[in-house]
Amino acid sequence: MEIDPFIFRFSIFILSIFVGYYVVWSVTPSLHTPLMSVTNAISSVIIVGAIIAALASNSDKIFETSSIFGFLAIILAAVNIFGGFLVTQRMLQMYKKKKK
Amino acid sequence: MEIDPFIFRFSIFILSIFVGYYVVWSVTPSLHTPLMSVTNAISSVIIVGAIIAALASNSDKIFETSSIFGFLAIILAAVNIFGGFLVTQRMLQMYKKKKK
Amino acid sequence: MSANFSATFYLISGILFILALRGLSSPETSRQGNYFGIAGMLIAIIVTFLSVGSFGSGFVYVLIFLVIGGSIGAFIAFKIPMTAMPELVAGFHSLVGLAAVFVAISAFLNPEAFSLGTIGSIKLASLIEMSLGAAIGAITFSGSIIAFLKLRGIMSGAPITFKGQHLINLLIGLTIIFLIFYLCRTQSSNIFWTIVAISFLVGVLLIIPIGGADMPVVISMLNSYSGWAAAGIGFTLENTALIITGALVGSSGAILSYIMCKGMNRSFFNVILGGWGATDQTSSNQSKEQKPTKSGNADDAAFLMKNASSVIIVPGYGMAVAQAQHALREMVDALKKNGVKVSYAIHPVAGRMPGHMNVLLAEANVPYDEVFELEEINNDFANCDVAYVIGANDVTNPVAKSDPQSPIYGMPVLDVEKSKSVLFVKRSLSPGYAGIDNDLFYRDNTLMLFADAKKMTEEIVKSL
Amino acid sequence: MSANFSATFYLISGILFILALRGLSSPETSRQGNYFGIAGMLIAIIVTFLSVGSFGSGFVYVLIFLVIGGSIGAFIAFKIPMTAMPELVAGFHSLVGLAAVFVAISAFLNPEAFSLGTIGSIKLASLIEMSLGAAIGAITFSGSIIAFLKLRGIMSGAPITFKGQHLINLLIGLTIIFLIFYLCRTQSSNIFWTIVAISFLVGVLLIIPIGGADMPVVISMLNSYSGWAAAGIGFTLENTALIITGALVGSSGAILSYIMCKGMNRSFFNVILGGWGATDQTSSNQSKEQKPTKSGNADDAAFLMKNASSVIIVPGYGMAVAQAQHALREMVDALKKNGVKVSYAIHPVAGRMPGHMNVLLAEANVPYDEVFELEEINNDFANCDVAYVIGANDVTNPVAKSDPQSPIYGMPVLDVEKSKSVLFVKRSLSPGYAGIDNDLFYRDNTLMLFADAKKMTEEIVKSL
Ligand SMILES: NC(=O)c1ccc[n+]([C@@H]2O[C@H](COP(=O)([O-])OP(=O)(O)OC[C@H]3O[C@@H](n4cnc5c(N)ncnc54)[C@H](OP(=O)(O)O)[C@@H]3O)[C@@H](O)[C@H]2O)c1
Ligand SMILES: NC(=O)c1ccc[n+]([C@@H]2O[C@H](COP(=O)([O-])OP(=O)(O)OC[C@H]3O[C@@H](n4cnc5c(N)ncnc54)[C@H](OP(=O)(O)O)[C@@H]3O)[C@@H](O)[C@H]2O)c1
Repeated sequence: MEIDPFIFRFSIFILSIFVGYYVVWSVTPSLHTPLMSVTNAISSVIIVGAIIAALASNSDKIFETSSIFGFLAIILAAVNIFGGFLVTQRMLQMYKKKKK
Repeated sequence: MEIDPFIFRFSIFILSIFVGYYVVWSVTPSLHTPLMSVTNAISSVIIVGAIIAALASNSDKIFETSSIFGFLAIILAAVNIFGGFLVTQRMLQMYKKKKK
Repeated sequence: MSANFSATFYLISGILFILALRGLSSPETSRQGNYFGIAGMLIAIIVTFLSVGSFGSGFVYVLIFLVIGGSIGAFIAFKIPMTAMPELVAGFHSLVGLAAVFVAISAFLNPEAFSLGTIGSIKLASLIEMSLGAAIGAITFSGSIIAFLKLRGIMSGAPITFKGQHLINLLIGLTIIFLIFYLCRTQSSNIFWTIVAISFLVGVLLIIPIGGADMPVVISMLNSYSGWAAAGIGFTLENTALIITGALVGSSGAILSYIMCKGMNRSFFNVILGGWGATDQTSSNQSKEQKPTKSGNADDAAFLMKNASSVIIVPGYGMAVAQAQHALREMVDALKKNGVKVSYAIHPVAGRMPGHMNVLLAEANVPYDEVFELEEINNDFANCDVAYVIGANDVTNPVAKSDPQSPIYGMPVLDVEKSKSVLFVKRSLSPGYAGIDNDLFYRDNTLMLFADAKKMTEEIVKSL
Repeated sequence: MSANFSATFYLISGILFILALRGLSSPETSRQGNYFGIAGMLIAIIVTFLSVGSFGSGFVYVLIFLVIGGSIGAFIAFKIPMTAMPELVAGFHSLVGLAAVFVAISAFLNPEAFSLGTIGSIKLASLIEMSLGAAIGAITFSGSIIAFLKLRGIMSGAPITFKGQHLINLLIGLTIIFLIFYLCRTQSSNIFWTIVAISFLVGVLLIIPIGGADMPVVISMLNSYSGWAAAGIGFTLENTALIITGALVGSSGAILSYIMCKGMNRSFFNVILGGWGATDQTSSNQSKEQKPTKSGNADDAAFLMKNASSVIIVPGYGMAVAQAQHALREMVDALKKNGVKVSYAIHPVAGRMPGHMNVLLAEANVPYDEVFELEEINNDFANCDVAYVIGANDVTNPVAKSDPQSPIYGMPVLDVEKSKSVLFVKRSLSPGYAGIDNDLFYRDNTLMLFADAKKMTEEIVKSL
């Protein structure tokens, strides 16, 4: 009577789509540009895969073909994470200053 | 490395709360009364537990203490299911007739 | 049937319930939403049958009981007048609570059936979930019964208070927690039964001090609680449909309570601890100091409205009591024939439950593009000739805007006083739900029409 | 670290991402939302470190590369001018795509690390997910690069079309599907590399026929795709955070594309198949038949506005091009000192990306209670003395209301023509994004101010 974890993950996926749908529609139109940059930033959570790839070499060598791709992916994702969150922060900061 | 199914269920629970929050706020105020009756109807999905309880007697007897409670719960839940959905339907029907 | 298969279908049924609520975001999609809900329920029931898998005589009995319960439910659903919705919801609600108690009892008596262990050695987590489920279910049951009785008028709506009430409730609450703890250690069935019994008592004690008029908030709160209880039982039964539904119902009840409390500008605790209800009687006596009012009859009202170019109707609880919605619709039709522009203004907490007025107007076939919410229409009173206030009181009370001492201060109200003249249809000068006097009755541009809302409206129709 | 532990934290990080988007529902909560996002990312990274659990020299390199990438990102984030947001998003976007490709490649080369089987016998489901992830990632990468180049002006914005384009794309698409199928049978690495290579090509081919101005829709679409790809990789890695995030990003991109298409009253397919972009050039020539216009200079404009009692500013893409937002703010300040009531009207698709104008005005410190959306302000034009249209064109074009033949027919537009006089600041009579002539230029109550938006605005400030 064990349930396949895939079904749970699928449930999570479906519910997340509902949440995404509602949460994005509730974003005020004037913040649509920050929305684009912040979704860009959070989509770099793919770095999780990159770290696993980088640290899991079969041999003793740190750099082998597969892990090099991991390290490259880390750089790319890191650019996005820092760039995305910081540029969003910069934009949102401007929305703050206006209130006076 | 097996993940406890409870964690998945908990994830589903949390995401459902988000979905519930958004989906209920998006209900138009003029339909708040049907909302009350329909949530009442769907909460009788507890009938699932009632059916299991009614059909799972240990002995050959169909009616023993535990299953009797199950059967009683079935009646109560059934009143709710039919009553809840039908009264909601009746109300919503009225919202339709208006459009002319 | 495999566990994967049923898990998938329980997920589908949960999703269908979500879609059912989603449909209510507009009247057009709402009926489709209800069908989704029905489909979700059907799927959940069928899948449960298939996964239990025994189609013997027990199965036949299940069907029989389903049909019995279903017929009763259907009968009630068709017979109930729309004005009785608040008590209907309360009544139905008590049934869900009792069903939850019964399922918990059954699980306690026969844990193997739910794979929760064996009698005398039920899994700890399940035992906690099950006793909590039973307790919350029992509170929901007896609380809803009291709410039902108060709303139905079988029991007096007046709050029943005695000294040390809150202390006693607190003590009983602690006792329940202690007993659950003890139950986990001993697995004794006596303790389990005691928990159930005491919980029934708590439900009664919690609700009797709350005034009859506060019942809608209470119902919504109990609704929310029962949702969380259902989710808890969903964890015990490892059932996705129950978990999703529980969370939906839990959110829904909480949000509706919040909306009601905000609409009344009161805190939730204030309602639950019996704040306002208790002052109902006294203040209604205080307000009886005689100030001059202008009162009129149906002919005056008909004359005023016939010659108006725009009229705004403000319905309130009194319209529901008098069942005046059909007469009102006739009156509006007559006015429209005379070329008068008529619209309806609905305050978020007019009546006794959220959306109460909307359902009644819908029943009387009022097109919903003539019905406006507070924010949409409040500015229009200034340009309107006559405001016809039928059975509403608190939702028009300007004291909410002017007097910080008033219990309803800060609650948004309809600015009826801004219209050229105001007609108030009510039976007396007695206050409404909040128990406070309404300054508008004594204004120059107000004409009081003392009568039952339905009778007065019918007379106006005749005079038109 | 146990699987349960990390699963719990990945859930938390997913929830934090939800809260990050939720924060954007109002400017007040938006910064807090961003912190939630950062916290979610931090948790995801730390939990991954802990669950891999090897803190050797590899770990040090990971940190080094993180810092390198982070510094580059931070540098870009601080240096980029706000007007370059569209291309920045496109550029960042290509990086996410490429990162997804790299992760997929790495998983293919070293499946054990992800427990997906061994080289040559990777689990079927994983193989499909991984090759789809790589393909979508590659398309995202090269597509975003083209979008970036077009937006940046490095590559001509003109659509590059050739005969049989759609057919070729279709064939290549089918080839990829066939190759994935073949890969599943043979597990050959050559085929995997071929898939990746062809996908890069597809990204280029798909985007070059789309006009530069349509890039925002394309970016949003690619954003959505990459979300679904991330969710797919989430299933492969059995990672809740990735699944939740993928669904969020997927929804977000899809909804924004939808909003943009609806704002332009075009279908999504019309955009993707290069509908409008292709007609840009031709129609701009057609419209050059000389009709009389009234044109003025800065002094005329200053005079008009100084003597107005209310002015509505309508910014558009030209303001972004000219970076005129700061000058505009100065102008408005000067007007306000003269007692003129000024507000800003923002069309949902003014500029080149959703919310584009809002960010620019925010940058120039315009208080957001002076900025109104189309529905809020459209009725106010009738009571307004001067509409100052700065670099906007299509969003004011009345042809959308009158001519069913027009490509923008049905798109909601700002009713600037209803104001007493209209000032149009643009460099020429050439059309905007939609490539159609604007009838307003030739109206009696229109005064054209031919100049760069920034220069003109600065001159007006001087004259005030
Ligand atoms: N809607 C909700 O969700 C909700 C929930 C909880 C509490 N509440 C509260 O309920 C109140 C609703 O305000 P409201 O203005 O609708 O009602 P109200 O303030 O309670 O006033 C109702 C009025 O109707 C009159 N009335 C009663 N029966 C009548 C009849 N047969 N014919 C004519 N008039 C009749 C009563 O005056 P007479 O006795 O003189 O006739 C009374 O003053 C608010 O205070 C709100 O906070 C609402
Ligand atoms: N916002 C979005 O999400 C989005 C996405 C995709 C597409 N679009 C489309 O973009 C268009 C936006 O409309 P819009 O009214 O903002 O812009 P527009 O219709 O594209 O017009 C922009 C105008 O600005 C003028 N301009 C350019 N540079 C200038 C400068 N330096 N100084 C002064 N004027 C300058 C141009 O005329 P001159 O060359 O004569 O100066 C041009 O007519 C809509 O058609 C919309 O459908 C928007």
